[in-house]
Amino acid sequence: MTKMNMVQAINSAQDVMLERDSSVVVFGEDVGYFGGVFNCTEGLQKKYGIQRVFDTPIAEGGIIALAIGMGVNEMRPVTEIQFSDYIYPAFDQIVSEASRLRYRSGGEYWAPITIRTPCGGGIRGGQTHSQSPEGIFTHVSGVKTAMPSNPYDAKGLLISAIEDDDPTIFFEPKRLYNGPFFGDPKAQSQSWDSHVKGDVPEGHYTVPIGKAETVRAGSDLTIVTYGTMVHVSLAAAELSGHDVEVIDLRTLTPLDIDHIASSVCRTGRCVIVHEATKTGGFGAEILSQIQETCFWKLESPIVRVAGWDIPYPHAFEWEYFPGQGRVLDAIKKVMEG
Amino acid sequence: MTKMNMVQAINSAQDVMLERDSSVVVFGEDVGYFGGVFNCTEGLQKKYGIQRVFDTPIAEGGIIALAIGMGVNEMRPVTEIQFSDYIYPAFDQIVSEASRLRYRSGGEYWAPITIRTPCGGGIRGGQTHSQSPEGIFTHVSGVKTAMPSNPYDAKGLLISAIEDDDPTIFFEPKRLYNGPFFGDPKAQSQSWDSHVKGDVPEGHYTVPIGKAETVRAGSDLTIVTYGTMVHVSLAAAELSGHDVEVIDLRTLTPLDIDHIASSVCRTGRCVIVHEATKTGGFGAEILSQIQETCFWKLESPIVRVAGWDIPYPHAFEWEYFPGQGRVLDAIKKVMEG
Amino acid sequence: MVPSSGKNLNVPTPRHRPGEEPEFDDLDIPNAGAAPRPDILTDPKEMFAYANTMIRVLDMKNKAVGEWNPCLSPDDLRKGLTDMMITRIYDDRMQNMQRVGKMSFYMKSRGEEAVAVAQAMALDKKDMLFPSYRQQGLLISRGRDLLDMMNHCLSNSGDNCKGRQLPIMYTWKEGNFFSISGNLGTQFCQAVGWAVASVYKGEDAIASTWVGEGTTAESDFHHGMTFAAVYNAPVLLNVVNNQWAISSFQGFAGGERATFASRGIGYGMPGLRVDGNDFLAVYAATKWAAERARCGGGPTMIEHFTYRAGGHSTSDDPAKYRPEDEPEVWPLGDPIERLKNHLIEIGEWSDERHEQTAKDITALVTKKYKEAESYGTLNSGARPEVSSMFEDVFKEMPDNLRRQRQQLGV
Amino acid sequence: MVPSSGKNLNVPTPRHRPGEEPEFDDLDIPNAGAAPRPDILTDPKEMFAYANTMIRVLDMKNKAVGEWNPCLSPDDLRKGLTDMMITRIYDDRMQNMQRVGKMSFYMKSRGEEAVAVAQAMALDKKDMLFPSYRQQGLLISRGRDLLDMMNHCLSNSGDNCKGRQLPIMYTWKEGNFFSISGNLGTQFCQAVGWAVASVYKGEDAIASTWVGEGTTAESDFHHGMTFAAVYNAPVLLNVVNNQWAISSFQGFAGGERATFASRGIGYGMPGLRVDGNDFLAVYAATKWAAERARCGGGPTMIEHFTYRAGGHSTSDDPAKYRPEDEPEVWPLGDPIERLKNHLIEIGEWSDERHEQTAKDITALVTKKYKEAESYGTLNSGARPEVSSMFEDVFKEMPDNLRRQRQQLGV
Ligand SMILES: Cc1ncc(C[n+]2csc(CCOP(=O)(O)OP(=O)(O)O)c2C)c(N)n1
Ligand SMILES: Cc1ncc(C[n+]2csc(CCOP(=O)(O)OP(=O)(O)O)c2C)c(N)n1
Ligand SMILES: [Mg+2]
Ligand SMILES: [Mg+2]
Repeated sequence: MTKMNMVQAINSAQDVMLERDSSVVVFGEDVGYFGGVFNCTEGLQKKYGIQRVFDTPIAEGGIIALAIGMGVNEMRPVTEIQFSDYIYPAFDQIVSEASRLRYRSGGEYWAPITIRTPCGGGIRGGQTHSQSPEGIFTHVSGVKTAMPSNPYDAKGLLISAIEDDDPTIFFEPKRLYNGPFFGDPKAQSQSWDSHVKGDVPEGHYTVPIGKAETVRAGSDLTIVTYGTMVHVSLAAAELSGHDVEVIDLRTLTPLDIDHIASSVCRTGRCVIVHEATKTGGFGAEILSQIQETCFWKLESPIVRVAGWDIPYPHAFEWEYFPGQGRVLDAIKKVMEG
Repeated sequence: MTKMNMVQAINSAQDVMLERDSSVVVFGEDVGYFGGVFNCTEGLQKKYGIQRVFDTPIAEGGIIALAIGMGVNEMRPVTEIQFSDYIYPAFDQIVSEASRLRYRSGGEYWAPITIRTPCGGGIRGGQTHSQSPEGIFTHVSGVKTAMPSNPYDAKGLLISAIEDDDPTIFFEPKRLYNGPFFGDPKAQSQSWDSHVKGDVPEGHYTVPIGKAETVRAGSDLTIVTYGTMVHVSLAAAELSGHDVEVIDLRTLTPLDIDHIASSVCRTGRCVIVHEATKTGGFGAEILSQIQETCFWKLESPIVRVAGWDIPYPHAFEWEYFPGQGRVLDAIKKVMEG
Repeated sequence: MVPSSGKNLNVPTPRHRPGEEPEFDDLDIPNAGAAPRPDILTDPKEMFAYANTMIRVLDMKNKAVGEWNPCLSPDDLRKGLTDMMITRIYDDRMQNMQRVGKMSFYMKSRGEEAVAVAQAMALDKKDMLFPSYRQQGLLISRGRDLLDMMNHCLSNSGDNCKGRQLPIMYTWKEGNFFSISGNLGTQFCQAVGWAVASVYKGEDAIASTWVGEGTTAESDFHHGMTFAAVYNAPVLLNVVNNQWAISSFQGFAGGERATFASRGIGYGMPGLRVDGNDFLAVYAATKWAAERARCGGGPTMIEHFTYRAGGHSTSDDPAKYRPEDEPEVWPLGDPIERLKNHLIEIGEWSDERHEQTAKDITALVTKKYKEAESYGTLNSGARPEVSSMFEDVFKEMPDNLRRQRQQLGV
Repeated sequence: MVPSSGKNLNVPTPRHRPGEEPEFDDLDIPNAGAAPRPDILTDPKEMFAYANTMIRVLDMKNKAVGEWNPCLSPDDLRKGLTDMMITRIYDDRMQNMQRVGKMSFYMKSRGEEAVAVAQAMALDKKDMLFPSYRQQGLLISRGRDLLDMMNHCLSNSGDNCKGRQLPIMYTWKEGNFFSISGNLGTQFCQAVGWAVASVYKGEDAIASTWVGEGTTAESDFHHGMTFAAVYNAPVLLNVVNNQWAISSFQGFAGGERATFASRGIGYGMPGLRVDGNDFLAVYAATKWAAERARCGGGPTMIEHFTYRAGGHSTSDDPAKYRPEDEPEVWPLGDPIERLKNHLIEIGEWSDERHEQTAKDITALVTKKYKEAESYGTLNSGARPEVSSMFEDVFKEMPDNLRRQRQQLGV
């Protein structure tokens, strides 16, 4: 066990896999010599050589196409899309190709690719360095989506994603890279050192894809959330005066609905929290499945807390960001409702 | 009033707008001399000249970029994406550009573009000529989405979209081009001639964006649906033995939640039907908003009827397609539940 | 805001439309044998001329001439001819079967058979193919059983794609033939990735990929060119310029201003422009590029100058947008006729043998088709298991799909 | 599956890395004045050479020489010089303000000022600009008030973008300056659309757009080139080859194999390669291309060969990936120094005047910045109205946004 922040954990996952499996290669814009704009691949080119960790042209569509072709030829590419706001040029390759290849070829071909991409706001990145586009991909059949909330899960999930024979988009909430974030930009920033999930094994281990985790037990109300909002929700839970259970999804699709449902059916109350814009976000799917499964146990309407239906505005980052206050309001509403 | 099928109605909307407004131009792959692979622009080049109705290179991303640039320069481009399965290469231009331009420029620039695109299955088109990707765009702030279910609405809505100063994606359920379709591929195919919504004024009129329509009144249960599924739902309603209300959304975003909620709060029961894959589809958003608004009036869980979470399989088109049987099952379940 | 009369937008217009007399008199067609054959590792900068000339081997007298003559054995020539004939007869049969409702859709490669067949022969079996939907000749040359191809087109119980794809969107892993995508061009840069992996693995196999000239406008074309250039990937990047993209002529992809082969120049790779209806020229250019790639010389772009003699697909009626007799006046002739005449010219073939071969192929295709129907057609007979439609979305079926399958009751 | 030792994947490597001695001795730099100036309507096919040479006007002795010499008046030259100086001093000031926390981010254009300033001067005010984030010189040359630029960068109550965009992502409709996108390259084909509309409307204005050399790999570059070629749009397609794209050198965009200017060839448009640090050369090439476009000659691609002398942005430390003194040894010098020396050489400027001008500009920038702060900074003082964050998503606010705004209580 070592203390790692999320950048180090993500770096370590790639390191472990490069070491274990010569079919693993790592590439993307600025990931080679430079080690990535967030340092997530720092040192890997030096350690494994320019053949295995390398820079690419600035063409997200080409990066994913290259990865698919390599995947078809028995390799296991790990790609980085520098910001998830820039994943859109690769949309066709992800949706029409990576996600459909196994199906359309009757199982003859597939591409076991991993797409790492930093997401989320809170770093003053403006509307094109803050987006959370996961809800666009959770609607796509054939691709898995994950978003860890801490170093331990990040490493274990990323190793699972790389080892998985299906394509996976691995969203990294960049606001958590250096420490947990509870939603208050003015508060003293924290490091992962003092966090239990900052303890990360140096070697190989996995966190399974498709399994949620209850990160706080409670009996009054269930918060279902993922990524940065896990910490915001935990902080709000603490302040709420209620016995709130918090579930960290970790994997979005396939969704661990059984885990969620068993909690909500028990508490009878639910708040769903994500940073992405509300309309059509993944929260709608979570809400729908809970409604379908737990309807008769629900004691009040499920409430979604999410980003507003607007681009992430640079000057109003904290008015956009669904912080503790908005989560607390929702808890109150659901408890009273 | 003339009898028009949906192709003619769509053609007529463009004709009317080309006639009225010299800033309107129509372009896309094969839309010029040929008149489009579904004939939706037939005769328009001949009538308005090669400068106003023309073919493009095969590059959906380029088509939308061209349209945005023209839109910024005071024109009102109407583009066709040949199949909505091929809209993905234009994803970045639609999401990052058309939808964000007015916002990011503080209102100084905008692009009043319309994107027409045939969607949906039931024509033996296989997985890349059958998709219903609207649920991907309904999550995007800054773009409007519409899907008519009949010639009258198609023409009126398309004129509204063209006249609208915001970008609009106009999904055309291609299975309805020639007649209403009730979900049974073996049944005698019908034409729009005998349908009341096949009566279409020849001149200018609008159907407002953002307004749903109740196409069947009922008191037992509300079906919320759009596109091809309106007809399938109506047929199922007829057979169900219950007094079912059917709402045709027509516009997806902005969603006419007030109209929907007032119905569901009255009936207390709801089924949501769409052809797109279920997980993360627009049905989840509709369900969520109804749950949020009508929770205390709901007498049983809302049920979603949708395509399975798989690509649209060529040989199993009708097993994939959410036909009357699946809608009836849902009605039964909701009535009993 | 009325358009001015003075300046007009340039909207490309093809040379003739229905009702007009088609002619190609001013097409600049270099003589067969005129182009020299450079060393396989020639610097791309010295090869600009190849992008603007046309590599041609078969001359007007049906002789093979010049440096590019690949000097194929009569047996190889006969195999090439026969495979092109199979491709055409197969295509015709399948199109007919679509017309009578046995399948949903079909696309022929009439007039372009030399591209796929000659290239398949010039490549090694281990080389990986990333085609578009109009290179069925690759399968035929590599010996795929027609029965399997038909089963796929019929989406029947024998379809290796399990009924999931449109007809002609073949997959054949055993033959190193990639899964055809319905989305134009997506395979172009994937082929580069495959080739890069081949180098990484220290293997000798190269990749070859194809797009139509219309598809060059898609981003994938640009990505394939860029990534192939940057990593010097061993890959053949083929553009089949058959003059048409559904109803749009090649001017809508930029073909009026420059040859497609000249696109290679800006990426620093050789661009060869080849008479695509000349089996020997296609073969020779492919050999050159393949050898170059295998020797570490990196990618080559090849423009095959040919003509789509049929409709775009069974959904299309070309008489709506081009003169019906345009195919007949196409000045580069028909690839099958030209190779046949060459074989006759060198005394290795005859009209009788040709007739007989055609008959034999027709009989074989008929027999195979009958057999295929016994596995079902789209609308009758056996199909893949319905439950299989939930498989292969992922390697292992997740719970939501298992539940949906149960809901469907299969 | 261990990589073989024999064949290695080609992964481009820059000429030097930190710790190595930078040198550019073998860079092929043609003499100033060497390139002839063709007629503005020359057939692109006759212009291949321009893509591989370099248009240069200012020679080693600070003289303007050759056919491309635009013969600008001393006043114009001084305006160019002054605007480049303003750009640089403004940049430095803003970068400093970012360093002390007054704004979130900044990007300088150091070393590349000639590109934007000379091009703005060579174009008409009515021409529409679709820049990347590194052409702030366009705004300065067109006379935008520095106060407005600063207000934008501070996201304060005076920001015309209402606090929605990162610093440097300017919008200025009045100055025909498009809204900068954070997504690389997206403006390239939009500019073509604008230009096409201009023709359609019968207007005389043309469009000009810019991307960095790294961005040429994006699909938008290809779309811009293709659509401009097909519709013969009156547009200037500029590639600013400043050698670096964050940490990746231009080899990762294909620059090791061919010049970026030569990309034009395959699309049938002229590709001009220009010494981007030579104000006069940039001006002259732009004038040529603009005149061509206005006369119906269609698009021109221009590669500006220059050097990004600073870091990529305030988030970047170039010392991590290139020798710290690489900028100093860049053989094409500094654009401001070169134009200054030319003006001195022709007796129209002096070191003293230069000093004084620099001082005046610094004072102006300081004054403007002080004024700007009175409108607020990112972290203190006035901001745009919070409620405005819900505006302009659509022209009219839909109900869902109205409700969300109410929920936020603004
Ligand atoms: C991304 C995408 N856009 C549009 C289409 C529809 N489409 C199918 S084939 C075709 C024409 C392609 O022409 P070309 O590339 O010249 O190939 P050819 O058919 O001539 O072999 C079009 C537009 C598609 N399949 N995919
Ligand atoms: C679509 C997209 N991908 C990635 C990025 C991240 N990014 C911002 S600037 C940059 C480098 C661009 O280099 P170049 O085009 O050479 O322009 P320069 O910065 O040198 O002016 C990258 C990769 C982005 N903004 N947009
Ligand atoms: Mg073609
Ligand atoms: Mg650069």
